[in-house]
Amino acid sequence: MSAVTVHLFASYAESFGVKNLTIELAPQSTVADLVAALRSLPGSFVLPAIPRVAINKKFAVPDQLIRLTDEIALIPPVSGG
Amino acid sequence: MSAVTVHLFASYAESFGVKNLTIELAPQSTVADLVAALRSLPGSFVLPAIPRVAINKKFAVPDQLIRLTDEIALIPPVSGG
Amino acid sequence: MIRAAIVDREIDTGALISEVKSDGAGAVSVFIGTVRDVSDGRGVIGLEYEAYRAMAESELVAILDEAAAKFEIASLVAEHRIGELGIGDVSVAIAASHAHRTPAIECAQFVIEEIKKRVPIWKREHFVDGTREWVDPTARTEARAP
Amino acid sequence: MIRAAIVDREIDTGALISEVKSDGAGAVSVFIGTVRDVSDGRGVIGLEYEAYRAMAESELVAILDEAAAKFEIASLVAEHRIGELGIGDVSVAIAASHAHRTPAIECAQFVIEEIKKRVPIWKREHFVDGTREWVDPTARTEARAP
Repeated sequence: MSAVTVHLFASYAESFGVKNLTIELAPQSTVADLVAALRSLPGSFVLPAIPRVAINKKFAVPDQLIRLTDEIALIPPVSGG
Repeated sequence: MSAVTVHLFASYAESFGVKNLTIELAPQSTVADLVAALRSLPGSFVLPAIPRVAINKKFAVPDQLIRLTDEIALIPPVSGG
Repeated sequence: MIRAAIVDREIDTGALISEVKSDGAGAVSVFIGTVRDVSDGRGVIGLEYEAYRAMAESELVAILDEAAAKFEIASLVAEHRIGELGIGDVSVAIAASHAHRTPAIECAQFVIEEIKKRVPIWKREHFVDGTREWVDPTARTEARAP
Repeated sequence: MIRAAIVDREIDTGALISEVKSDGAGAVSVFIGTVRDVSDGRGVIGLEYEAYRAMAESELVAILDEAAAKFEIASLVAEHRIGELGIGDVSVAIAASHAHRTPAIECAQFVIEEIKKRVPIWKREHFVDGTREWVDPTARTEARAP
């Protein structure tokens, strides 16, 4: 098990009550595994069926592997413009 | 027969060599009659098959009757913008 | 607020934008036409616009009225410049505001398309080779500019 | 020339327009998003934008690169403001220039649509009744603003 930091923004930060979460992940974990782990936390009701996740500032797909050095962020529905 | 003044612009003024033409028209003449009369003049080669005519600052249809008090203009293909 | 004008001075696009902005409008769409240095493949050093001014003004007003009704636009202004213009000068500017973006964008586009179809204004290009020619858009080989 | 920026100061739309103008471009299309005084039927007194700034900048650059390739655009700039904004303030501005009008217009429209889909920026509205809420565009009853 290793810990990764997940950055939260806007409504997600509000719901989880923090701007960053530390999550323990097994080796070879994917984005989908990360999302599953997040669902056990208080405030996770805010997450839609398939939340958008960014790895190293790019949108990631669910089966993408997570490396310990990755910059990980959960992306709420965007509302810029 | 009565005379009406026809205003010319841009390429039409250049081709006819004047900014205004005086044309003799029979009573009850239409826009189409006016165009037919114009075709006998030097420079009329510039006119397309159906030149646009404006009566009192609005585009006119070929069978529209011309009154002596009308403001009449020939409208070359527009190129504003 | 709807306003149309044929002008023989510089067009201030910033002023047009300010004019259509409002607290209820979330989107402003602006179209600006400028004088290009090339036309139909030939070098241009400037141009002049002639208008049948009274009719051009009333046609422009008619276009804006149609556009405002079609897109439920509250604020729409357009100015077309006439006279002698240099390369880069603004010949036409349109600004439309709306609560939402799609009607604002489609409105400004509609207005420029209609201007090019039916406002009695004519462009005479001054070419690098010294010749001057009235533009006939019905005879162009290139996509119509701008 | 392509330029994208996330800024925490006022957006100068006139400067953006000047930036994309060129002697070869006959058309400039501009889209400006401003803060409305009403949202989803509720009175708004202001709002704040939060961004995942580094990603927002790279996504905005990616959108402009895609747009420039798709519409063969030479000059395209976009700025999105973040932080606290008041009613009428410009939140986003896009300016695109092209030899011809249709690609310029479609390019600016493409960019605002893509920004609304995938640039990680979030809006929190400050309502007249004192509440503050993060906007969820996937849950709106009204057409999305602006």
